[in-house]
Amino acid sequence: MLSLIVFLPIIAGLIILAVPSSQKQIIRIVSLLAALGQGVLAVLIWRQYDPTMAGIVAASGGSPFGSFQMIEKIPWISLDLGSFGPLNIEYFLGVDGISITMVLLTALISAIGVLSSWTIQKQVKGYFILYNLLATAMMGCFVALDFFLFYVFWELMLLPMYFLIGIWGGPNREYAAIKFFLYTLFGSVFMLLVMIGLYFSVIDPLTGHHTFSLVAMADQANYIKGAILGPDSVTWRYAAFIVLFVGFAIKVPMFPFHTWLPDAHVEAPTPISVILAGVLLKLGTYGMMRINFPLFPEVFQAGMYVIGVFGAINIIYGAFCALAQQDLKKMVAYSSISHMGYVLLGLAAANSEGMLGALYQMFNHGTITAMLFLLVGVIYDRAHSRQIDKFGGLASYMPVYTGFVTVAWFASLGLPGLSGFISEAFVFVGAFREEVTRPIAIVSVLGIVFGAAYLLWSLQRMFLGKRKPDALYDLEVDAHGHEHIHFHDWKGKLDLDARELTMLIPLGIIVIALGIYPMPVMGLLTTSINKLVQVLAPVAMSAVH
Amino acid sequence: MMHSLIQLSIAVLLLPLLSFVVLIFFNRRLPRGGDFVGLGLLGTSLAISLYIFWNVIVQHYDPAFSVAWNFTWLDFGNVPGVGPLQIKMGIVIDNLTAIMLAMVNLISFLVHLYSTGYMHGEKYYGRFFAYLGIFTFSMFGIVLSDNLFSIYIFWELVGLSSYLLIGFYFHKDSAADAQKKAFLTNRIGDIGMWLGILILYSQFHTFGYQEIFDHIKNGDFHMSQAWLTAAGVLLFMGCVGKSAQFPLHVWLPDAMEGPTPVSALIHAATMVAAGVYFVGRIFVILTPDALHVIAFIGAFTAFMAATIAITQHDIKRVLAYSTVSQLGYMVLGLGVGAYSAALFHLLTHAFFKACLFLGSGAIIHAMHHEQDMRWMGGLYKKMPWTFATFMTATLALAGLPLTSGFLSKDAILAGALGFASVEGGGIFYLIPALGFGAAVLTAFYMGRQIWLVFFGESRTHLKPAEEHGHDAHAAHGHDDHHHEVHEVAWNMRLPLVVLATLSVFIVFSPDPLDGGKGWFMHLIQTPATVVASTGAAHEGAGLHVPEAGKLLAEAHTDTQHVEAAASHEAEGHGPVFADPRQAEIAHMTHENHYTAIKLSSIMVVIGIGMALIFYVFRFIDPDKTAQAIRPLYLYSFNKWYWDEIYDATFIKGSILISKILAWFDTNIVDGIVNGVATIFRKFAFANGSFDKYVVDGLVNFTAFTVQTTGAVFRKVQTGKVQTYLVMVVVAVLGYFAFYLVHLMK
Amino acid sequence: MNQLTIAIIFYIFAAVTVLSAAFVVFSKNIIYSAFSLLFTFFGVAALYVFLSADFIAVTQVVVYVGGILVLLLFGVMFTNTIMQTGLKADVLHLVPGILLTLALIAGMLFTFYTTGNWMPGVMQLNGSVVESIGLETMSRYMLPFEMVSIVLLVALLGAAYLARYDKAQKK
Amino acid sequence: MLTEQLLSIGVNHFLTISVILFALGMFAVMTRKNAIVILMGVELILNAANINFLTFSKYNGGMEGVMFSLFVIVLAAAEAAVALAIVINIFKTFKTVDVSSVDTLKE
Repeated sequence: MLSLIVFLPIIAGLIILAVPSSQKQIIRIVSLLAALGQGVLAVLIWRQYDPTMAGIVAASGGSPFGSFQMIEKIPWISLDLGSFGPLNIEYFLGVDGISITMVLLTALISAIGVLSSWTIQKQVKGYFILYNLLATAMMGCFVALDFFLFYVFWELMLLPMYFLIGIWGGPNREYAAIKFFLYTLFGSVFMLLVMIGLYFSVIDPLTGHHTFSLVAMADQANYIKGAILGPDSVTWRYAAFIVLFVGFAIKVPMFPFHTWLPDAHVEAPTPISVILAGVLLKLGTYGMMRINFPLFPEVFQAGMYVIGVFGAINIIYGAFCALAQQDLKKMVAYSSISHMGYVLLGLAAANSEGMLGALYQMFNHGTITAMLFLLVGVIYDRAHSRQIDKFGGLASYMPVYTGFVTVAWFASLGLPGLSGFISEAFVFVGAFREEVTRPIAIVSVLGIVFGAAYLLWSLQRMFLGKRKPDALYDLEVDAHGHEHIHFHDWKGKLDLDARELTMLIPLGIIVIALGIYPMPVMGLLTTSINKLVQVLAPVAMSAVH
Repeated sequence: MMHSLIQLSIAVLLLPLLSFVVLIFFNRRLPRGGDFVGLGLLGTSLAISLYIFWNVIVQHYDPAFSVAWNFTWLDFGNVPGVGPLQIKMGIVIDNLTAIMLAMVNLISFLVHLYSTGYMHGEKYYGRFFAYLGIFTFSMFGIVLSDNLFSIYIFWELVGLSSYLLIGFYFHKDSAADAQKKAFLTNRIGDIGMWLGILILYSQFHTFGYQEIFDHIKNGDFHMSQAWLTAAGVLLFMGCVGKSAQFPLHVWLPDAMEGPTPVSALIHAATMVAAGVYFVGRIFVILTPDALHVIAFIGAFTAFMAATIAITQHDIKRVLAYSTVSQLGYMVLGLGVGAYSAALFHLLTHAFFKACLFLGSGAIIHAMHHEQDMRWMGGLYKKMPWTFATFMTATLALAGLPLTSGFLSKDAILAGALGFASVEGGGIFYLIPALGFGAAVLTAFYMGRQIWLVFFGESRTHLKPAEEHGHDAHAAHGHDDHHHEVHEVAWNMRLPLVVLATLSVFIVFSPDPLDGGKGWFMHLIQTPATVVASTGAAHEGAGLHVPEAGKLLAEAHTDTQHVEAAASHEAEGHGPVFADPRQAEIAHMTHENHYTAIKLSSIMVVIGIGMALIFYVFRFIDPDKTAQAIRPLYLYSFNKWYWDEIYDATFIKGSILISKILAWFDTNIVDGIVNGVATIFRKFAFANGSFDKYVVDGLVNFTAFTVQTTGAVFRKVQTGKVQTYLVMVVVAVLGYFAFYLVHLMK
Repeated sequence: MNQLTIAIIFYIFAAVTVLSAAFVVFSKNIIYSAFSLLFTFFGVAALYVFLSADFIAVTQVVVYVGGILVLLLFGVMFTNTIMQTGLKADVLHLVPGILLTLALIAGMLFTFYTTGNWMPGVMQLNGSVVESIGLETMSRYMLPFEMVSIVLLVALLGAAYLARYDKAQKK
Repeated sequence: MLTEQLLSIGVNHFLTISVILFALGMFAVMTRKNAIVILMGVELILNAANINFLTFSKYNGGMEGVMFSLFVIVLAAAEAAVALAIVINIFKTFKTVDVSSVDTLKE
């Protein structure tokens, strides 16, 4: 099942490979079918999933795979390295509460991405092959339970992203692509080192050999005394944690390592921006929750405060930078930096509310930001520019579009009744509950105001008021005194057309529904999160009272 | 099993939402923009909430009445360190809820009715009713919700609907600015409120009022008392934002950019009062320190706003500032512990202020969107209905006897006096002083307004031509030629009449001088505080408790007090409080009741007298006076320059910071990155081939990081198989060397 | 034949092999290296005989000398720019190359001799292996044998295809 | 003793020769520009490998080495054919057989 959902896009990619590149429509439809198939499978998995099983670590006594579900575990590579002993890497998939939400998100966003790729005209075949490769890699990352496998998917994701930005991107695409590539590779190189270090310090209780299995790694009992990352080599464990954290933080992206994001977003085509913000950023925080924190809980407890501080910096700093942007897409990019800061803050709290808020925020940020980028794409298609000051008064002429923008913008600024609010709220609830992170939470609350500030300001400048004198669209008044506008060389429908609506409406519904009643998603999380909190932070339990 | 009232209240809650959903999607397809949908649904819910009112208030006439219901909204499972954790949402219906529900629903319905006339011919006519729908829904939510989380949700939702409605004429830049300003200012208040909620949650892991109160009562609050005070003040910040208290009052006057019915509904009667309602809800957890803060802010706001109101020209701005001032009264009332008085004022004010706004709307409508009072005048014979109702409401606002306003305002002032005397005078007498000062000013500016608008001769022709019609907005159907000013149609007149009737004393109390005899004061009684005001935690208490005791002592000595106390019981002025401080205040309030009546009546008379002197008999020419005290005049006319100050500091400041940070981001942070990249290039140039230099740079970079010699690696980058082969051989040799060394050992 | 003569013959062939191989590698003229490669192959074939793998030796002579070498010579003739291109590559010059090679030889020999002395096993191949090769080919190594034949076929076809006279280029 | 060693032809002798052959072939492949010489180097290397195979199979008994060397020879033939074809194509395209000048892939 999981293998199917992971490799379905690849299969589609192979089919596309066989399709002559002139048959653009067929290619598109094939990949759309693959994406929809993924969606269906995701829903099936969701239905089969039993939210009462925790996952995270090996269930004490119970199944050796930990209480993960839909396990697929077969030996993949096993070599005899002579004096090093056998190297056995497993093809090990499984889901728990943390990954299943991400699986749902990924399936959703991939489908949306395919739809929004419909307008790509340049080298359609190559584009969709790469796109499907990317889809597989993302899905794989979220279900892989073997560190090596995870790493493979992680790297596999890098390649198509590089080309998708570097070939189908905007004017400055090579720069952006290289930057993205360098940054992420930089992170993953260290991840590789840590991975090997972990391999040699963990013994799988089942086989008695070294293992890459994350489930085994997440259980501190399996670490060998005196091994490089064994329980007693404190220094190395700290180093490993930090290095690993940086590796993931680059993907998040966390404050000092965030500069690839705006460039990548500004240059990337709309669907890729959607994927990037919708799913790829989540991989960073997901990696932290799945690998970084559970494997080094004691280091994490020591580092909670620092992580929280970085989260706060992300929130405030991102909001301020967004406030200053003239390019709408860049503003949205910075806004997602700010929003990922909430995730970091929630993780730093290391209690159920915070973690739950963080994970829920990951999901919501996925949907909301996807919406934001789609909407930015819509206006960019029409005006071929994203300069906020070059519009004004659009609300009078594109009411439907304005409606969606309003929903998305308000969701993003955390308006109650829309999903963004609940996650942010519980991030704060969690962060405030801990003495450690309380001051950080108090500071970060400012982010709410500035978030509202830049969003409302851009909303006003683009949609409210009157047409700016140097606006990018022409205004004409017909005989009846009705005003009409049209963009230069835009032949399509002025307001949202059917394709754009089919992309936006589902997202909008999800955003609103999850804002009103979040249990459908939260219910999946709670058990796993509580378990994770137990693994992570015994201190969290003593912190209250 | 749900109580039938609960089911009904849920219906009341959801009907406006339904109206919103229907109208927002179908307003273009429905005839008349679907206003009948809004009206119909609101009418239904009005009927229901009146039934609830009847049931709660009239049938069980019981101060302690309360029905509650809740359901599990979020289930966090078994949270480590907390145990099973669930977030509940729920509804609580008590007297206050029932009254608020009826009030909000009534005014909302009247405004719907009124808008069918006022907004007629607007381009987004249907959308207007949709917005009214969602506003009403969220307002009901605030009134009904039984926990801090849901009230926060609806709190922000009313913010949203206010945002939408202020910006209803979004093509006007002023409106767009105003709506943004309103939302952001409220947001600032809200984060304070949110932090307050967090403080309480972090202790009790629940949002429900009742649980929190019980926990505090049982002394489960494990942080220092200062945190509790902070929680109180922070929660009050929410009210500061919503109810436009100083320092966040600046948004309300600008909010008058919205259509007048909106100003009446949201920015006079209901939403702005929500802040007061909320503070009332959490009244019991407020520590004396927190109450002092609240009292001072309220008093200051009341006074400041009144001083601003006396010099404004725009008819709606005058009313806006008077609203701020009146809200200040209510907050003051809460601060001084005159809980029921404050909420009483909330109710009465809602009616007469809504009446005033709708009246001013009628005038503006009739004057074709002329809002400047300088160009009005002599309307009383042209618009008799409007005049009559406006007059009644004005008197109520000014607080003349026989009006509802008198009862409530007097109760508040009495409370203020009592409070001051209990707190031991000194600085605390400032509060009633400011209160009375505001009373004078209120009477004055209302008198001024009445005169400028209704009396004298019409001054429309005086209006300078270039300003002419400059307020009229393009989307509105009316052209700006002057027709004859005429009385408005029935659908706009009826609300005025209803509201005016509700501003008469008899509705609330049989005794025109004492609201305490009325049903309201009986049903809404000051709840006993749950925080221990004595003890080390609250140093202020340490001071005043002894003298409170002394007061009690002498009070008991004089016999006249005893029957006072008896009558006090008889009149049902609430229980005798366990908490000495509250008991004292309640007692002294009663003592000061008649003083307050006398004083406030005098003040009102003074105020109206001044108005007459200035504007009616023209003993003193207002303009000359203005010239004489120009700096003061300007200071008041420019609203104490708050906007300018905020703009210079916060707005400009944050934009500046954002610019700096953006620069920092692109030049420093990114600069470092690019700097590293250029270092890569330096290595890479050695390899000759240009287009792959960054990649080579990366390879070299990794190579250098693993400390292999640069020279060999430059060779590597020739793309020749042979080179790689050489590398392999070298590596093999390396292995041999290693092996050799191995053997040596 | 006594041990001595065997030794002498062995050394002769060894010398032939090595020296000619060296000449192949070091000669400036590609024709010469091609021809001296011939001797190398012969020498190696002889060594095969010493290793009592007569069939292999024959195959060696037939395939290498008869096939590969001829191919090589054709290649040389065909790309008749022999004199023009200096043989030395710019990657690694002669001296470092030689040094590297010597180092390689030294390293490998060193390893050979230090990783234990190579005791001849109890039973050794003696006499001709032709028969056993036949048996093995038809029994154990059936599949590889077929595979190899297919590979060879494909390779030759591919070679022919690659090297065929291409009109498109001439135009 | 030494003479004894020298006279009794054993594993080491063959190994030594194969080593030398291998090294020479390696040298050719590493240093030569001319594709054909490189090919020759490859052949040398293959021969060296063969010698090893046969040596061990002789002194160890068993036919594996023999069979394998057989296959090696066949594959060598195939390889040579294809390689030469490629070289000729390269020559057709670039008018040279200098491998170091054939680096179009770089751009």
